[in-house]
Amino acid sequence: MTEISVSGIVEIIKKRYPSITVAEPSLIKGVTSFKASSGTDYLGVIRAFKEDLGFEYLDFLTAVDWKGAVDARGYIMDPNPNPFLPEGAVEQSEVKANPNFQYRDHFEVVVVLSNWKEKLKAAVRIELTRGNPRLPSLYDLWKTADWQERETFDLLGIEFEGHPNLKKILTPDFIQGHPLRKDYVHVKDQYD
Amino acid sequence: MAELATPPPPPTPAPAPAPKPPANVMPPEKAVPAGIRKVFAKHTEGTLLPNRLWPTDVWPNPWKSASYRRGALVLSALILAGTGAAFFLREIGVPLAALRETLHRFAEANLPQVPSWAAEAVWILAKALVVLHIILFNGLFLVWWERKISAHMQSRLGPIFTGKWHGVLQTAADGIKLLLKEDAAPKEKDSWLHSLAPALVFVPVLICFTPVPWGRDLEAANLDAGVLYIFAWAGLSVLGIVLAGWASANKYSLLGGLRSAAQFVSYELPRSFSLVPLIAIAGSLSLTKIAGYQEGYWFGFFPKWFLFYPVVGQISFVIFLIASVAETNRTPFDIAEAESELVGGFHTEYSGMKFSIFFLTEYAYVLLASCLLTTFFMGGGAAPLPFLSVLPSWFWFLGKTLFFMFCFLWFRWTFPRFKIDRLLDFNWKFLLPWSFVNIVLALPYIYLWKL
Amino acid sequence: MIETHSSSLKTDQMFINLGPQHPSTHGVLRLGITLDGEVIVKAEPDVGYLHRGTEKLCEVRGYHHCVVVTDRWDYVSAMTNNLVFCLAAEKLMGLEIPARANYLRVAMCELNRIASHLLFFGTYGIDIGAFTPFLHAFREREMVLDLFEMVCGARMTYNYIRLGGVMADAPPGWADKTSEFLKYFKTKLREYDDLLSFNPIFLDRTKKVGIITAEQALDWGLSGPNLRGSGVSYDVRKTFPYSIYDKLDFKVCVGEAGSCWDRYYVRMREMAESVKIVEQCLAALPSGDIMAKGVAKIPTPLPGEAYAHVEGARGDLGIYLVSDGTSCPYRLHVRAPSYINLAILQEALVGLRVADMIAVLGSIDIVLGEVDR
Amino acid sequence: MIGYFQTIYRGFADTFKGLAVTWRHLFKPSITVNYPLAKLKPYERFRGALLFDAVTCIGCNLCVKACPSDCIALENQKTPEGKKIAKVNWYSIDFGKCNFCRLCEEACPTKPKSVWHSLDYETVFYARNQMSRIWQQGNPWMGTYYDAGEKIYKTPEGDQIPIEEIPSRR
Repeated sequence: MTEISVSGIVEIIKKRYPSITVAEPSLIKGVTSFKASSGTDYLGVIRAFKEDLGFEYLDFLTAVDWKGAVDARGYIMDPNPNPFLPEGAVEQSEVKANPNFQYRDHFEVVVVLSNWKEKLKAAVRIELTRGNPRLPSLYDLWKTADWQERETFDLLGIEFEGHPNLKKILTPDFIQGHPLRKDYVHVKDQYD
Repeated sequence: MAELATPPPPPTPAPAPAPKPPANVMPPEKAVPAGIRKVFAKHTEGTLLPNRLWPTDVWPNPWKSASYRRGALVLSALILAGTGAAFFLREIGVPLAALRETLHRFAEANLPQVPSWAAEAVWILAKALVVLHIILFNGLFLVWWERKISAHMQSRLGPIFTGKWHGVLQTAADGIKLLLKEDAAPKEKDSWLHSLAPALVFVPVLICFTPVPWGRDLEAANLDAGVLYIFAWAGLSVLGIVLAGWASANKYSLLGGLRSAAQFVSYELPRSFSLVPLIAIAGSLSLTKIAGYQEGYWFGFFPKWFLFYPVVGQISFVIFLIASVAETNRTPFDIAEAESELVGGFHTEYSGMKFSIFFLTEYAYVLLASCLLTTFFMGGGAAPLPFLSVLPSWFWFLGKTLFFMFCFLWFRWTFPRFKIDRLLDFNWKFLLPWSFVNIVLALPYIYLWKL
Repeated sequence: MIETHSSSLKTDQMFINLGPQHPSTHGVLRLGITLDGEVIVKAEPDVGYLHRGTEKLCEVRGYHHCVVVTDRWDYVSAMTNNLVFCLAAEKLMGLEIPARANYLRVAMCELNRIASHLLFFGTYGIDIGAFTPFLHAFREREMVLDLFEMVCGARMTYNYIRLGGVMADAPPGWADKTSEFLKYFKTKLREYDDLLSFNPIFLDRTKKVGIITAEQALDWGLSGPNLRGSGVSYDVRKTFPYSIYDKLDFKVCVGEAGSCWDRYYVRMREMAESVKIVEQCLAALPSGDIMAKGVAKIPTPLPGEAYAHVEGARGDLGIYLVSDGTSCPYRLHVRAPSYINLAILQEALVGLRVADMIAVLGSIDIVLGEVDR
Repeated sequence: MIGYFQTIYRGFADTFKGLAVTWRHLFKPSITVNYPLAKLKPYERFRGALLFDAVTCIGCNLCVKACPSDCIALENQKTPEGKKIAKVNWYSIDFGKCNFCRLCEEACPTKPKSVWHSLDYETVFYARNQMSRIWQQGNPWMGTYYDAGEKIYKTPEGDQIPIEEIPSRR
């Protein structure tokens, strides 16, 4: 295999997938990140990474919800507050948004792969609209994607097509909605 | 949860500020409310140890710590007292025979209307009671001993509080607890068989102890077919185990019962075949004759035990030892009750007194196996060195049995567990063929060299 | 692979639950096992019983408060969790760590790896049926916990490694107490080999059981001793060195066949390597301050992302931290090695006997706090 | 053939090595301590139950901000016309949520610290609402809890030996 260096990868990917843009100030420090624009690009780039460029280890797959400050109603109120506090004193601390940070109403799936021989890491990112976040599954490339995608689906509600059994894994069955979304509001269930 | 009555807001500060306690000193009185029942009335003031003794501080020379020295002292005192008592008690066999004679003469002299065999019946009943009590007290002692041995092997203390010294009454306390425990068993159990099973397991062990020669002519009954008698009765308790498994109407205990039946039956074979050379050499099945045959010494000092027969003795000893450990269902062969998915094996649905009978049977089998090992391989009652025979034979028998019981405990706390299929492979493909080879190897001993 | 010759005899499959409460699941994990007689046909691990939503919890806490939450993931080796979060946050804020703090951090993490592998050694002995190794292992583990108690006051949730350095300097007697433990521990490692590692029954129970090939391990994303047991020599401390691991020399222990025994024995040899590392750290412990200058009380890093990962006791533990310029992390994703290693049970258990299932589950060495987060 | 006997020999040799290990430990003194009679003393930095000294506390709320799980609550004394003064009226810690992380002790500006970890590892609570302890002026360092039944403030029970009397206050 040709000697792979960071710049080497960028040309190969640029040549094969022109629609991939390389984020100049690499978002994750020390990890060159490639922004894919469509599902097929995303799958094609990752397959290229795996087969041609020797990135044979999937570090992790996760998603980020860029909507804005996290909604305080998403948290369970303290079931037994300190009895000495006057009534209603315990208020969940409100998290303010950073005014000059441009949030956007998107999810962003981040996949980090690593190539041990060349000691290189690469991240592939793709933005998904909030309406129906769909993405082809990486199950047939790496079986570890099975549980990592199930967790991302369970906590952030991102559909992965072609996943063998995409259902909740971490949160209990009676939880509706996806907790890690910024606009998640907790529905009072029988255990509160 | 009690309904939380929201307390009134704390009162406004008392007008007169409380006297200022000096900054760094705790207020003297510390209200210790009487409400808490003092669990250990005498030991409220726990002594504070200096900061943690590490093994590197304690172990380099343990004789520094007073408790270690006291323990060693007490242990050696016990052993010396035992040998001293044995030295004075001499051979119990002779006075017992005399006692039997006086009993007979007393019956003939002044109880003419009583039939002639009545005295002998009373004598046999007395022997039976003595043997029964040996087994029950052995249960008491062995449970406590196992817990202490396993504790010290794992560098911990074991039971301390119940008895005066080192939790001696721990087993008695457990026994009483098990007596008072409610016998909770499933509704769908076959109640009659459910209570029959423990009896069917325990009674054969009692009967097996008749031919055991506790010392020179101290056996309960000198049966000519002693070995056959023991293996015949021991085979019966398999029935009890399978019955227990089936009667508790629980899928897991049925599996456990069948598994231990398979293990029990398959280990019966090498156990008996490994004795064939010994019986052929000693020329008789009676345990007393086998023990008697091994009296005497080679070259004046080396005891003529079957264990020291150059090749045959060691092989049959090892096979018999492994098979006996398997017979008693103890680690490394305790797949019956300790396998993680069988939960409790055949005695899952037993509690209270029935469970303690299973528990007692296991320890009775350990005692039986140790007695057999001593009689067959270490010439029960024969002193290891000529001049040592000043001590009575039952003392040597007791010492060797304790050693073998220690080995059973030792194996339990060192080895992991076999898997069911590997356990049966080990038996059928290793122990059994080697016991056959052992018989062939023993031919020269039987016919050529009369050792 | 044991084929079950399904003759004309009509045998239906039995479904049993290795339920959340079970002596050998090391925590609240439910394994739905479908059995055909004695052989496992399908295994379905069900996790989530201990899910506390710590990733969402960290989104309303300041950076200093998140360190306290990290102790609760892999509660058996909490130092490594602290370290990985601090590395990620320091990469985000561009903090420079003084040398002494780095050496103390590495020493603590390696001691914690020894304590974690000791717990594995003890519980794996009980899974296979030997009780004594458990108590011997916990006697040594108590000594390591004493060392931690001396330094940071806690025995399980240390909260010792902070942003910018460490909480407190090692007390005066600490260094020689540690070297005393290390000298004693080397003799104990040889003793464990005699007691359990080469015991014929133990070998017979674990040698040819639960074989995971190298491709299978890479495919399922295994990491740590599980991956190295199958012959792949990937150790984060060597491939992507962090902190001062490039200045230390130690060997990466690799197994051959990927059986339960190889995974077990890789961990035992790793303990010996950790002892060597801690000795080097103690020898080269520089003087100087233990906390970087200028660490704000409420740090608000510039918007950006950072990914740091370390070689935890259970594998490649990583933190992906996103900050949007406020005082709380915007998104925190934990790459939990136990969670990823556990998934292989679906494939590794098929075709095994029921008795081997416990051996394979024990050899993967998972901690449910880290699986469910 | 030789290999067969070698495996047998190896098997027995390793078995005896294992037995030798347990035999050696049989004669080594035990490490454990039987708890209620002899108790281990924690090291000097041990993070036990929190103690509070109402006298030296200046009510600056630094510990309230430093606590990750917001379990500290306090109320300053007020002068008759309502201005807060640097004295504390009552101070309460909810041990149900405290995770003993020592951040409050590090945040406390007073010398010596007015909230600090004692060496007491035997804190005992008998009801959930007793878990939050309250300190008022003149209370002992262990504080009191509010017994909803008898509507009075009581000092915490428990059969602990007074480890907290060994001041680990810095």
